[in-house]
Amino acid sequence: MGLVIVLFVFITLFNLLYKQLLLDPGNFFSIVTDSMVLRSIWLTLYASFLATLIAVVLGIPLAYFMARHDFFGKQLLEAFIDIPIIIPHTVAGIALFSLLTRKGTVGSVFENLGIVFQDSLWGIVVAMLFVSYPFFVNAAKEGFASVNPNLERVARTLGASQWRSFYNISLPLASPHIVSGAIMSWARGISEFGAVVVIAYYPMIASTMIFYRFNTGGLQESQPIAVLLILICFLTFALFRYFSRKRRR
Amino acid sequence: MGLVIVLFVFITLFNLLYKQLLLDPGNFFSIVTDSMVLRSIWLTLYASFLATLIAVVLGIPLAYFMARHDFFGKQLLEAFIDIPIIIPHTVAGIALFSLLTRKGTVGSVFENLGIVFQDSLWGIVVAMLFVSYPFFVNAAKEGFASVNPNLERVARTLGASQWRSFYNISLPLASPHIVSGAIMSWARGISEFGAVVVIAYYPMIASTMIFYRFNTGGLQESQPIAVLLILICFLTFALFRYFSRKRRR
Amino acid sequence: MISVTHLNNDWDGIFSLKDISLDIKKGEYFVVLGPSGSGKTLLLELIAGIHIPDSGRIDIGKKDVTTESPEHRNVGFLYQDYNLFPHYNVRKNIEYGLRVRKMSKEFIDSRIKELVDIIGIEHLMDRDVKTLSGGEQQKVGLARALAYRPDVILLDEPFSSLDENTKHALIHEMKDIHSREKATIIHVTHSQEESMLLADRIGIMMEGRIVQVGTPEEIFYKPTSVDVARFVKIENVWEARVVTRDEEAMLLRIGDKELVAPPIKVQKGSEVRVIIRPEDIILGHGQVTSARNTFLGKVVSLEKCGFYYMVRVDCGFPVVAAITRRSVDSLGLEPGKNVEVLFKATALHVIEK
Amino acid sequence: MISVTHLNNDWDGIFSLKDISLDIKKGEYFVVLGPSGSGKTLLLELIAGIHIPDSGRIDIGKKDVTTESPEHRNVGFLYQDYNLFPHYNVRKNIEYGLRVRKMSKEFIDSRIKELVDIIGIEHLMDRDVKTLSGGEQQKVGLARALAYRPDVILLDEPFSSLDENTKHALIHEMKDIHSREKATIIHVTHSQEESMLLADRIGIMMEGRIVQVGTPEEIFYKPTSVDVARFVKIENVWEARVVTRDEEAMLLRIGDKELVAPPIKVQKGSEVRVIIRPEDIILGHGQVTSARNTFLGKVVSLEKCGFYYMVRVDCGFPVVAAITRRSVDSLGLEPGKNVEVLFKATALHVIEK
Repeated sequence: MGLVIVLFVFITLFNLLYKQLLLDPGNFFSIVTDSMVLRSIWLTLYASFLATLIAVVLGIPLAYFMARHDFFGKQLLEAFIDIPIIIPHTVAGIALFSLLTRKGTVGSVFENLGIVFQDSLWGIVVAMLFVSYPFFVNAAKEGFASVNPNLERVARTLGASQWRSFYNISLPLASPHIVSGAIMSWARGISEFGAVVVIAYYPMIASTMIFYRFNTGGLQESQPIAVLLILICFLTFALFRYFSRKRRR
Repeated sequence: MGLVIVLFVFITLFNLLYKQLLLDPGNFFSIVTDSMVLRSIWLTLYASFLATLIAVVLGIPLAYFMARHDFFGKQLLEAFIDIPIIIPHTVAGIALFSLLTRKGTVGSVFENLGIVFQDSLWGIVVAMLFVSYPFFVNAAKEGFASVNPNLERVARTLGASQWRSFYNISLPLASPHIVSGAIMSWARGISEFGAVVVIAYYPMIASTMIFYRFNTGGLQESQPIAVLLILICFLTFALFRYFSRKRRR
Repeated sequence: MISVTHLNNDWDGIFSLKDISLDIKKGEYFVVLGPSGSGKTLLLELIAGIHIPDSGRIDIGKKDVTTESPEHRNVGFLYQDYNLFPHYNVRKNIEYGLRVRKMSKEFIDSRIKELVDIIGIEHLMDRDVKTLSGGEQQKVGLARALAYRPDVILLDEPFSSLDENTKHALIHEMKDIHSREKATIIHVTHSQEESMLLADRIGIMMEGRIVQVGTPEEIFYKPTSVDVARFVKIENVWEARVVTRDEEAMLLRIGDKELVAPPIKVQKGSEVRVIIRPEDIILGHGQVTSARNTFLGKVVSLEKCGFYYMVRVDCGFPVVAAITRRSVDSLGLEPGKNVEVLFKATALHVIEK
Repeated sequence: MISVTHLNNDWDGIFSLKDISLDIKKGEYFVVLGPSGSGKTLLLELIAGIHIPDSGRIDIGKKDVTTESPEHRNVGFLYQDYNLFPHYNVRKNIEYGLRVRKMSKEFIDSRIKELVDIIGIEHLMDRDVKTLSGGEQQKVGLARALAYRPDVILLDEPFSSLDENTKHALIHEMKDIHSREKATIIHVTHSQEESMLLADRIGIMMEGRIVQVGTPEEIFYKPTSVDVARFVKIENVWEARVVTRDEEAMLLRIGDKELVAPPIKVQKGSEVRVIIRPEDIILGHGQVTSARNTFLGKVVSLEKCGFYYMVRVDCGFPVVAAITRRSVDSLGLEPGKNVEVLFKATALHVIEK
């Protein structure tokens, strides 16, 4: 019975891939080789990569600290980290735009530094970071939590400093979770539309491009881009599954 | 260092709430009492509830089966269940629209049954179901997996049938996971924009309403709705945290 | 009562059971004793119906239940970690089997009262199971399995998660509960101590096979193979040759020594193995004794082992004797000293090679 | 070598240590013996520096390390589940402490070779630690902790996750390794057997306090309190009154019976407790003996306990004697029969009430 739902996903995607790749490959290739489309896809992958990089650098210390310590307000902090998952995407966009618009308090500070968010790469990166970092932090936290703290304690008694025991023991043992969290966060960034479209309609990321083409040219023009994105996502996802499986062993 | 990111979320949301609720409450109340806005919010909550209901009914048997059995192709099935999480939202919208449009194979079958997806409640529900059910199935699966199968075996030796041991033992013990999975799935439905907007721009759900107001009236008209939605999400989220905490105990 | 016939099961190639046949009598306390990984839990799960065997047959009462589902077998199962239902209190756990069977309220109450008295858990009845200690959990699990008077109770290492003192107390209670409830019990364990204290009969299980079945006396004093002897920690296993044999005794030769043993059915000249427990060997200095086998030896080593000493003596063949601290003191034993080694012919157990 | 002075620590109110003082000598094998939940692991973690005590002081060598971090204490720690680094092979695990200390390649190689010979794990060196059995893991964990010759090795229940046979083999190896490595060891356990076989000295820990420190002989034969006597399973604890007392002996009265015991410093007329191990009690029929304490009693019950019997005799006061199967047979003991109970005055241990 539950398979109905899986079948539904399968048919939905198969229907699209079949139509494009087998019934009308000519149209597919002409549209996906359009340089505007390719540029938007490249921008999406690149912006999401930057967002993930920031999430990894800022997230690892936070995840490690939260996995190892109990403190007053920890649950509140966990709640705060999860908030972006459940906030409607356009709401997140409005919130970010309100803060970072050139007229806003924070936005004007950044403008003086030469960084503009509205309709720019940085706006896209910030929107993607906002919606994707909880996925990274939670995965990394789970990774560190799965490492028995006694292993680090033993390393300490063996003569390793706190930093060294982290670097030799916890980090490598948590790395499958960290890598799969980073891929998840990257994929989440690629999939975002609502938050990005509010803060930066231009330059167009792939989701926006699909939406734009759908509104101007209907399915005919939007389906090929959708198919290309699905193929890219499958690739990322295969990577993700590979690391998840490794993690479970 | 990692707190930068949490601070960023906090400031983003606080900035928005502060502006609307304290600096300009008059505008806030006039806009959020607008009947179009209220109708769109009600529609969002209702459609997401329907999507969650379908996910629960179809998802519990699937989750239970997957938690209890190892079979050939299980990992492929798990991958299929997770796909909607990583597919870009507008892509999901395009895929669903291609399948369910009145001219499509499946869409025309449903049209004969009197069910139309394009620009209708059912389109919204299907889009929400597509993006939210993996959250439910994964949570429920984790819930069933956390119940020691020996408990059911003991119940069987004590004379309970397979169905009764499921109903007496596994279901109640997994229920905190199931409830929090359902809330998560509901919240995910509420937050969706990209998939819904492609298949059903009308009737407008809250995300679409915000996007529309943002494009026509700028921040002035979109911020109040965003604030209202944030407040609703916080409420759902508080519920979610409550059940998660209960689960951990 | 319970009979298992030519049972075979292969479980992921890790554990497997090979041609297991057993007959367990009504009211018997039967212990399956074997090292970990020998397939003991799997045997219980097959009897309970949690898995179905590849081949062979299982009868409970007079009914063939080989492919019957667990709820129709009327067995009670207690896993190693007891598996109480965590969302029920103690009373609801114990009542579960009776409620499922739709017994009347009166019957349930009177049966529970009776059980609770026997097992001594009246004070626990309204407790949350998460607050119970290991020993308390075990008692509640046992009560739950006994409640509906199953034809057989299956116990999977019931003492292995308890600390030493709790274990000893509960072993004695288990014996009492068994006799008061007149239950048929199959108990699997790797602990010789448990099997010795509890079993009416013991089946030794090694690598998926039952290699010997007998009373504790037979198992621990008369193992039928060297493997079993090793497992029950008999180090005195000597290779010998039969010199003469009549109705009453055999004369055996080990190296250049001769010893007298009870006769078994073998030819003169056959190779045999002689087995004797270290507790049955006496060390002394010129004592008057009825033992016909007396040898002079030299103490090789003394090893503390609990409150006793294991003394290794070389008398042409290696002998290990278990001696109390008192005897070690009064004989003044120490490595290098001479000592007399003696044992009764009847304490020897001879098996064919 | 290691000294712990007035250590106090409260750990979430669950485990707490109360005023612990201990002095452990260089090369000593010291066992902390106590029931589970008495705070033993916490004590080791305080010595290792994993937690900092609320008050008190810890010295290792001649250095006060009370608030020092673990990596500057030079201790070796082996947790109950060994905690080998799962992403390193056996060799890298063992080398870790030496590499962190930046020892030369030559030194590391020669030290590892030496250790591997002593512990007997040469064949394991290139194995993935996930493929090791429990016993093998324990050996590798021990080698890792010994590699850099720490001032003290801390062992937390090192045998509790092993099966019985592996355990016995490894206990003997542990003794050997201790003497060959000349290591100072603190070993915590709840097993009397381990402590008896391994300890130079034992500290009994109960509810966060060290209640008695002594040699195994002192602990098991001369407990200084009723609690310790109970813990080491001495049931013979009799309340008595001192009738007379001189340099050589005391005459004690239990009910209407009198017995002779070695003198302790108490007033005539004081209440005392008399303790004797069941192994030190002899049962007989009119034997000639040097025991000055002889009583006539009636057998109450016989209880099998391993290969021995615990015989309860009522001779006006309750006596438990541990007797071999041989003696039970030759005396024809059974409940209701009369028997003589005798024990040497020197086997009695008297403590003030």
